[in-house]
Amino acid sequence: MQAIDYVAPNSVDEAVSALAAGGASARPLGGGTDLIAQLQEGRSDLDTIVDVKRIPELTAISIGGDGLTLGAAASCHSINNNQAIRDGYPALIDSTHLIGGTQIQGRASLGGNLCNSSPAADSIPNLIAHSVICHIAGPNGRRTVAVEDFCTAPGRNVLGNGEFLVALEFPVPPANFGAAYLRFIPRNEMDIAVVGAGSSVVLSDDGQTIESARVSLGAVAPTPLFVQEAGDALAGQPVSEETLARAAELAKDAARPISDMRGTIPQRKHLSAVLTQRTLRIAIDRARGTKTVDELGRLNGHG
Amino acid sequence: MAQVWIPPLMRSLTGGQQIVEAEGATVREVVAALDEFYPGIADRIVEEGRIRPGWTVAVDGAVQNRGLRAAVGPESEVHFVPSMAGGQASTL
Amino acid sequence: MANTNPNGSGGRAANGQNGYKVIGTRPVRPDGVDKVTGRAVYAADVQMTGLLHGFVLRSPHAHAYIRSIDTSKAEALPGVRAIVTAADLPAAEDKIEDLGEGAINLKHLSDNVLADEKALYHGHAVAGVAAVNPHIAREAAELIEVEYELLPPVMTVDDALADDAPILLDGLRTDSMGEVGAEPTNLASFFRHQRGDLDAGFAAAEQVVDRTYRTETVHQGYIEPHAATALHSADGQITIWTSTQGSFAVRGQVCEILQIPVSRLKVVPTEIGGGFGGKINVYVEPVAVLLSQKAGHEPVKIVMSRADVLAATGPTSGSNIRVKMGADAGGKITAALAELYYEAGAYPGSPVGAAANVSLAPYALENMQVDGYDIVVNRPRSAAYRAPGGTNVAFAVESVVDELAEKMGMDPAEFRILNGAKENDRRPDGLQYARIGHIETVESIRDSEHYQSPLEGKYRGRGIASGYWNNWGGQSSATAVLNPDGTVNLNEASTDIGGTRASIAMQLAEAMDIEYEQVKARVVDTDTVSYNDVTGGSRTTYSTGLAAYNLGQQLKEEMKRRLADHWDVPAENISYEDGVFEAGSESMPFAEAAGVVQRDEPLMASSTVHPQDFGPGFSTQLVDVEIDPETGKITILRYTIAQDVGKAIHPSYVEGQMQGGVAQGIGWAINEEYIYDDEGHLLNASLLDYRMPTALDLPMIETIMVEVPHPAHPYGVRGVGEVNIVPPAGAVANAVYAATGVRMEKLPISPANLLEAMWAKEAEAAAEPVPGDD
Amino acid sequence: MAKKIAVETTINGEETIFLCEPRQTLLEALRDNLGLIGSKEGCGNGNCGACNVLLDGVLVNSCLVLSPEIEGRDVVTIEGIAVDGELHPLQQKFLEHASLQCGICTPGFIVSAKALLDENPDPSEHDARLWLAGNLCRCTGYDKIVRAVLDVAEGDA
Repeated sequence: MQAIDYVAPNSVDEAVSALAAGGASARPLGGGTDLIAQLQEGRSDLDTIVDVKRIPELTAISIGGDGLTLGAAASCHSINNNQAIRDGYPALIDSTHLIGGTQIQGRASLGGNLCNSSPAADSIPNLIAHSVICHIAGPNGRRTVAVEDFCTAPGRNVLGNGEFLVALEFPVPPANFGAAYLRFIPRNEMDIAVVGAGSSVVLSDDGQTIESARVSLGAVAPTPLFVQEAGDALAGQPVSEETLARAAELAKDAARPISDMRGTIPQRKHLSAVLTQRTLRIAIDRARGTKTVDELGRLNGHG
Repeated sequence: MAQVWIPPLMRSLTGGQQIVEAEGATVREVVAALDEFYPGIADRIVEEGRIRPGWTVAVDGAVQNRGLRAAVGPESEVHFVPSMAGGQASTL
Repeated sequence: MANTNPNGSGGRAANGQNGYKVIGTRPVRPDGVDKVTGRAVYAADVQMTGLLHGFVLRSPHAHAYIRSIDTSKAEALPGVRAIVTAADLPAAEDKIEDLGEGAINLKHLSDNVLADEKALYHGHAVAGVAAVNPHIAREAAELIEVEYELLPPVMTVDDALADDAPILLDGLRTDSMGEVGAEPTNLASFFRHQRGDLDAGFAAAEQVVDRTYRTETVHQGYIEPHAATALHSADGQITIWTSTQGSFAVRGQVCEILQIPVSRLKVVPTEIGGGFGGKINVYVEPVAVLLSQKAGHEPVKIVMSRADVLAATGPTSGSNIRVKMGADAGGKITAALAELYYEAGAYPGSPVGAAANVSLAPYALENMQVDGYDIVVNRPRSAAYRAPGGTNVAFAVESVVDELAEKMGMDPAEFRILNGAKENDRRPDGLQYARIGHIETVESIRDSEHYQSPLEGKYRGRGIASGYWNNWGGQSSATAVLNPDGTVNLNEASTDIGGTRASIAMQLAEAMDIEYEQVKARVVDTDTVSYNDVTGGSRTTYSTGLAAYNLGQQLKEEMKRRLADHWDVPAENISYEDGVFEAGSESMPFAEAAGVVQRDEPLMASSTVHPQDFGPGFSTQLVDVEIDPETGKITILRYTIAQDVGKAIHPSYVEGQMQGGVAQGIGWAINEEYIYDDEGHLLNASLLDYRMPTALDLPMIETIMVEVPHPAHPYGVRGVGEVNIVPPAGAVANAVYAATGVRMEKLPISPANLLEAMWAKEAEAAAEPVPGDD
Repeated sequence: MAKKIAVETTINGEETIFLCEPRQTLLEALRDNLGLIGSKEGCGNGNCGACNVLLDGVLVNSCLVLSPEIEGRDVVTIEGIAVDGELHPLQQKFLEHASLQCGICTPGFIVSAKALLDENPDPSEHDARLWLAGNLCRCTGYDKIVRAVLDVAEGDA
């Protein structure tokens, strides 16, 4: 690893200054599970590491009437152990429980997962399904970006020089809301998604009609893909396997994967449909209150 | 006389015979006896006074550490086979 | 005969089996506490004053001439102490020597350690750097400028044997059992086992199955990366501390590569974090020695990164295998043919010879032929991996056997029993079997609760497969020192990877009729005992155990002789039972006698052995799988292994070997593979993308220890380490067929590969005319 | 050569100050600067678990923590698992069940298993396998490891 300077600011303003001073060769450090691995392998050429975990706002978790706000560096472990999140946002746990193994979850954060901006990131389709708003701080103050607009290319995103992600804001879920994230991997753990799918639905009060839906895919495009047409096709439709299959086909059509060592184009196209349909089923069950977070291990092929 | 199993790739030297008989109290003597009937076979089996590296001799089912010096009985069965050291076969 | 209980009891409890007191118990190993507390010293843990850190620069290309190496910028970096390249190695002779595990060409051995004219694989070592810390060493390596002239990569059997294939090694000629070809080639050797009349055999068959298979390169996957520290002292004496399966194998190789006499080199084996055959060849050791010498005789430690381990060490061969088998109306196999094409990596020496021996070994065959081809390709030089070559070929053979049994309408276990090899049958190389336990392993599986229980549910299937491994004897040396308090220090040189200090000490304790706790076993360096072969070939508990048995006999006899003198009675009057010496009215417990017999003269014993009558091992395995038809993913529902273990000295460690081999075999079967791009770059050199099984990928692995004692060992020991990895891929493939109707013809049976095969089958079914009522 | 900084921290209950370069990972500092060799490097990028330690009680890969990050925090390594010279029940059960062969992964497994039992004293076999999935073992096939962990869990109940 190349020599680096390490700074650990205590406030957002200090962090902005440190990052601005370091310029392009400075980078915020959250859980470090991507960044330190990249440094170790010589894949990242940085001079300054700005550890943002000493800034209270960055690791705070606040959940209440106005929704959920996650500090960008809050660890998956702290999310997994938060009963209010498990109750209120069970689908979120789908992601935080399968990013890396247990010890990765001890450090890895959703903010880091988002900022690493891998097309295969396990949280981003889920964040899109949840209509998350990204709070960004930088030399010009604060701004917000819809999560589906955050990533711009593999490993790239909207963060400008000196900017960093402060928090993720989850709007209060409407009534009869349900969501789910599934990924496909060859092993049962410790793997990068071949395809990931995050879906959410809002059902009618009787649970029979899909009022609105959001569908998102990972690892099938240069960025996590928000498949708006699939959600649109579900809106106003009765809950049925045919409806879900149609949405799944639209997701498959939207997917434009490459073949690489983790998967082939036909496999990824096919899995886009399979996982979309499976996540929609779970999201509907959750919207109806019939599936709990504790089943998620099995849902993700851990059974 | 000892029964010597001829490795398939040397059977051109024995006119295609799979098993031939040869006299000898040691592998060295057996090889010498073979070479009288089937000239050239000793060169294929022996290199620098030892069994060719990567190959070994088995007498009566057991691989012989003593190589050419191993004893051969009147009814013995002699094979020349690729040696298996440590589980990994040497392949010439 | 069968033991499936994992719970053990320590110490010396009479277990009622054959009257053994220590053998068959489950004591804690002598190195156990150090290993659960983090105190055990592995190779990377070695620390010493003045320690420098080494790093090895590796080729980014699969096949290239090295035109020049400029180290000037690297040398100028502060903190750099030495840089070496192939130019620092003595010229090696292009000749074959028996070193470590089998015959090795010295030029190839040397070139693999530091590439000379050519880089032959992505990851091939090119230069070594020593610096004051590992970060600077790595930075310096990046400053070394190497000029390469790229050549087309030759990545597979088919590439290598193509008419216009680029030639990897200029001097290579095909050796067909002593007959050497004239033309440059990538086919290093060809051999054949053949007996009976193949054509007549196939003509007599009612059903014939003829299929071709492909398996990918896989790695041993030990969790400890290679690491070594070398000190080249100012007086010329050299010491290497390293993680190895054989300290004498390291000594032999390093001395040949550096052309130094063995008396100048001491190899100290540290604790070893797994090997499975991959820690026999030297990689960083000679480089560390050269760096130490050049850096002013300071010690140099080189610890490989995981990426380097995967790119440059140990993998075992990918292979193309054809198997053809026929059976008559009664279900008897009438003829069998196997053609084995194994990728050796950059230098000759794939395990195709061993594979040939495994291939048809479980079956009694009158008409058979096995052809073996050893082929060089631009991949890392292959190394032994647990029953080298066996898993590949058993996948192919057991798939064909399963298909043949199905065609004959026979239960696959009964088919194996009908055709199974027994005592006096012949193995593929023609040698006759002594007493073997193959049939017993099949019967144990057939009679198991697992086999007898129904497996219900769609996309679920059950598969069975058998496997053979010849095991090995090899040379062992050990000494035993009798302490005056009745304990024994056992010094042996077989690296302990899975508890062999315990299993060897137990045999000494049994032989001497003392408690296990009275024997203190330790692994010593190459200056302390005589030559000792590697821990490999399933030989350690067998051969080094035999040496320990001999030590026990020697000590006992000498104690009797000295006690006879002490009591002034004839030696033949002395008896020794239950730990007590007796002669008439005289009696003395062992511990007291140990003091008495050493009042005038100390007592120690030494033993060297080279047994050549080693008992082969067989295993039969049963697996239930479930397939997700939408994703092609396999879940292993249940797994049972039966293995002929001869006699289980320490049953827990025997079970551990069985379970570990199965786990590796499952990984090989379903996910492990080297993935290269078109230019020959290894893409998945990490434990993220080289997917070994996690705890979540496996069920409990049920073990049935079948004990058919090996007649040529005093305790009936057969090697137990390897045969367990032979059947899993075949068993899983057969289970996948039962679940999906798809016969997989390649490994791994990864989700992508299985999904593709299921799609192909669907497409085929759709294309076929519907069976009509015409 | 890069400048070193002082890090003040608590390791295995002892307050410690050590010097390190910021680029040194916690794993490197533990092993090379502090002589705590029990944490092992199997992969260097968080995929094998051999270097696992507890950081403020939370299981982490020490290869993916920079040394300066532990300023003021609490680290427990394998060397801190046995208390007052008495083996932890997990260490004892690993020995009894023969849950180790080569032993290189064992420290990581024991630290991980301790973290599991701290959070979930009565895990199912599935819970244990899921929790331990980030710890690779190549020797045992996990069977005897999982049995040891479950045995300790039952022992606690």
